[in-house]
Amino acid sequence: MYSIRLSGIELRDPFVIASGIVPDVPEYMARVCQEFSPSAITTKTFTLNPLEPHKPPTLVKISDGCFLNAIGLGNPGIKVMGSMEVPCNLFVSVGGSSLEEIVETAIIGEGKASLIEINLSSPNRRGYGADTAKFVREIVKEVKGKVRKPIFVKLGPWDNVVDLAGKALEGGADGLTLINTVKGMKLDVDAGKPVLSYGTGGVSGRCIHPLAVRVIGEVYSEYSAQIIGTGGVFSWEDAMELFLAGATAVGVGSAILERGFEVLNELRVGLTAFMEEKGINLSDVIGMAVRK
Amino acid sequence: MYSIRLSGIELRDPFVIASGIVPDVPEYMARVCQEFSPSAITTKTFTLNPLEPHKPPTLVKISDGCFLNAIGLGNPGIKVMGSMEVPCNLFVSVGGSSLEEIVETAIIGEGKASLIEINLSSPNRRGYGADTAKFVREIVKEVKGKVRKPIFVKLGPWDNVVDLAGKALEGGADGLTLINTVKGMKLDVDAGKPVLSYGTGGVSGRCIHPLAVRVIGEVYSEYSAQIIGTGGVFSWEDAMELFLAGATAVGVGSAILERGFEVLNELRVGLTAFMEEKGINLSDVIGMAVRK
Amino acid sequence: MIRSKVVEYSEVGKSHRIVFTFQGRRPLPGQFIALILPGEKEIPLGVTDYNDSTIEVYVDSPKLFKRILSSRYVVLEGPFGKPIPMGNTLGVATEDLFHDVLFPLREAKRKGFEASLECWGSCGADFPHREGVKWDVVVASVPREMLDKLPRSTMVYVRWVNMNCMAGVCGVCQVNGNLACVDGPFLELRKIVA
Amino acid sequence: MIRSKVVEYSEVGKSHRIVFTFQGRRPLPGQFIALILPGEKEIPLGVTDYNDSTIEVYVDSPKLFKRILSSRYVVLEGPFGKPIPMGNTLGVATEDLFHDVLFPLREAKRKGFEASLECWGSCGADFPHREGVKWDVVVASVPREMLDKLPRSTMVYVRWVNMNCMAGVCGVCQVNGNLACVDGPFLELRKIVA
Repeated sequence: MYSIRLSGIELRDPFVIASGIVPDVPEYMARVCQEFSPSAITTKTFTLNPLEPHKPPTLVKISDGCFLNAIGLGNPGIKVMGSMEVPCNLFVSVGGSSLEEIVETAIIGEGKASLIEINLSSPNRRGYGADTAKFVREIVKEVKGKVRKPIFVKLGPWDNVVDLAGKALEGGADGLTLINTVKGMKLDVDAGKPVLSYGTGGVSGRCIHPLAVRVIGEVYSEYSAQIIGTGGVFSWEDAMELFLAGATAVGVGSAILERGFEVLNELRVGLTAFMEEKGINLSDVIGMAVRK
Repeated sequence: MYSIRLSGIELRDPFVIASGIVPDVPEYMARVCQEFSPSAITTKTFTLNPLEPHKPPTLVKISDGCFLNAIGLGNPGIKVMGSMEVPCNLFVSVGGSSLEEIVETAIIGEGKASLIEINLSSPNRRGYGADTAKFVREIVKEVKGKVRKPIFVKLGPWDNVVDLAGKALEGGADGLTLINTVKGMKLDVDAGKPVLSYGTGGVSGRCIHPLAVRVIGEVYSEYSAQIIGTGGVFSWEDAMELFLAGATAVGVGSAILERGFEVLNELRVGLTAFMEEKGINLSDVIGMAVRK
Repeated sequence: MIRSKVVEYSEVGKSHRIVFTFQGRRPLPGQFIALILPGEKEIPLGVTDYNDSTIEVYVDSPKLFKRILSSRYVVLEGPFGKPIPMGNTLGVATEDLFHDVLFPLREAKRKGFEASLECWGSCGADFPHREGVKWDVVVASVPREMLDKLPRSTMVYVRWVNMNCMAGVCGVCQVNGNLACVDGPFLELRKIVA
Repeated sequence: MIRSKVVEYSEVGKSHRIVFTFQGRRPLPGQFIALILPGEKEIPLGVTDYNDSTIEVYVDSPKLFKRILSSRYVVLEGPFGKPIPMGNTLGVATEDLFHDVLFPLREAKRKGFEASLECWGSCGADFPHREGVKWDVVVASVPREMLDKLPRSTMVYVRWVNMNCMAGVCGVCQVNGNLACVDGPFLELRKIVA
């Protein structure tokens, strides 16, 4: 009833783990797969070569259900994926500071991936993420030419996101992941300086949920594209809002930080109960609230 | 110790009431002045002619300390100000759908104003607010040519806000009010449609505070302009973050909706205690966290 | 937004009494809540009682009552408005509106004060009380045209203004410069007829 | 971010015991918190007790202790990590590390279980207990090179990994595929030496 097809990939339920949550420790990822059966794990974003994370503090909770992080895409480089055996769908998140790097990373990442998610929207490292989004059409086109797995592009809640989503789709993207974190800052009033060592960070969680609903709604109503909706999903109701706005699948991130992977099951149970009571399928509701 | 000068206006404390909170009912405004002594009330945004607010629901609480509203600049027209006798500083917020309308509204509004705040950033009415921001330099220049009171421009947390702030200052603005609400949407999962009649709305309150800190910090570090900081100030610590980021005064909005005008006094008491303990003046901390 | 479910309901005269779950701030006597019909409207509802995360209201419209019963949940907002002071409390109401004064009377009793309902007609509740009590608070809900029959110090439930935009930011709930949705819904009679 | 103030402090051996206010989720035995030095670093601190919104920790570094005492408040995060199971609990620790096992032992006692501290050296606390108890849980904090002296089922406080990026998202707290900052800081010995 609530299994979905995301760009040809069968997912037993619509809840995937968003990027940046499960660290790239293969045994740990495997255990998450076995214990919590996520329909997919989106990996942390890999770059071609190892990238040091920013210095701590890199992650703080700023209010109920809201986090601020600036890990800065720190990762051991995509090549570690070669030896990674993880018994569930992997959505491999890739990034880089140039078109060439992203393409090469995607090619290597494809091996273990069910889907490639190109992260063009991290606000937390200059030259990467958000700074590369303006080349989205070219990047997607190049990656599509070299990689056969479905390509999703993760964009931020920017003023031109509908525009960029259109360019991603023109370039051949199979879908979009919306939204990345919102650039914010937390200051310590005693020290008189930022709490995170990087200064600014990305706000995630409850604080950005209404923004995610709006952005997904705008993009879906324009293109009816396949969307992995991410942004502050803590309850099945939050997820349902993203489905109604146009998401086909939903990524869960901050809720896992706050409550653990068990939240996945709460979401499944809640969503199932609602759909059974209403007598509907998930496909009936996708985009329903914004369809023109 | 914490009285401030905002563009030549003496304010006994740095906490002003943000726009959109106190309705344009003169007797009520007068009572708020007498009972709570705000250093200034920013009026709801006036346009030249009356504007019907959107149909209800126009305002809902979406999570702890966060609201979503789409009043849509509904107001009885600036002319009602003529008979308004309010015994405290009024920051008169003006808007419109054209340069001419805004100028004319500002001219009429000047009579009772200590300061004119041009609202170019409401996300809640097409053709007004955010849609007029691209003409910010011209608008400010025209208004400055006709009005002698200080002119502040209220901008939203957009990707080009530093740019637009620069244009406002080039046009002659005396300062900036940052930030307006963030465009979001809340859906009802049972009805499958938006909760607000307008569909989308502006998110205010706690949810947008880290965004306000970041935007104020970016604008201040670029121009060292005078800034009225608004966005999710519920406690003196929240306010202090805005001061550290560069705000000279702080607007309080959602906190009043949630806790009443009494919150103004809590803010004053908390801030005073902190500054006394630290042995500092407010002017020592403004922009401290972002000064280059 | 508070998602609430119906816990209990009954017919009382021409009105319907509904008890909802209420995971919100505890309302105090004199306050009201709003029922949100998504994308359609908001409807102010006086609170007639509160007990352990359930809230009691009266719904006069049969159509609205039916709609509430057929919904999986309703969306409530609030509480809004200003609590009335506690003390020996006299309620005055016509028979269709007596529910507006129930919460102040009930809470007064629970707090050990005297309470009485002076009903203009036949109301669905009564409160035993000592004779010769001095009333600290008089609350009333009567049609607007009957206001002249009330003592000047009465706190009157202002039913005839538009309570939309509950927190008062639109100013539509104004009555002689008072905001019925912020300072009310019970406003002193002298403020209303001033 | 939890802004906390020092409520009480004392010297215990070479370490310092500090009690902070703690307006956060109640920590359970086996969990830890992080002290955030804004823009500088984060420092994991085992929780040694919790009582009515105050949290007790031990700070070994004299420099850090001094800095904490001279601050208006400190910023704490957490609790993080996985609570250990409750039952009759034996703690094993060297004298400098005994505080790592205090909370499990104290909470076991409070819940009516037996608890005992086997101290390798001279520790700053002791727990009276019946003879011949069957221990359900053995928790230990000892230097890494002494691990081979512990039974395989012992849950060991993993002190030698980088606990930064507390929620585990960076993966730096990894020990043989286990995340000490998520599944720990007490990890079963067999997982550590595997």
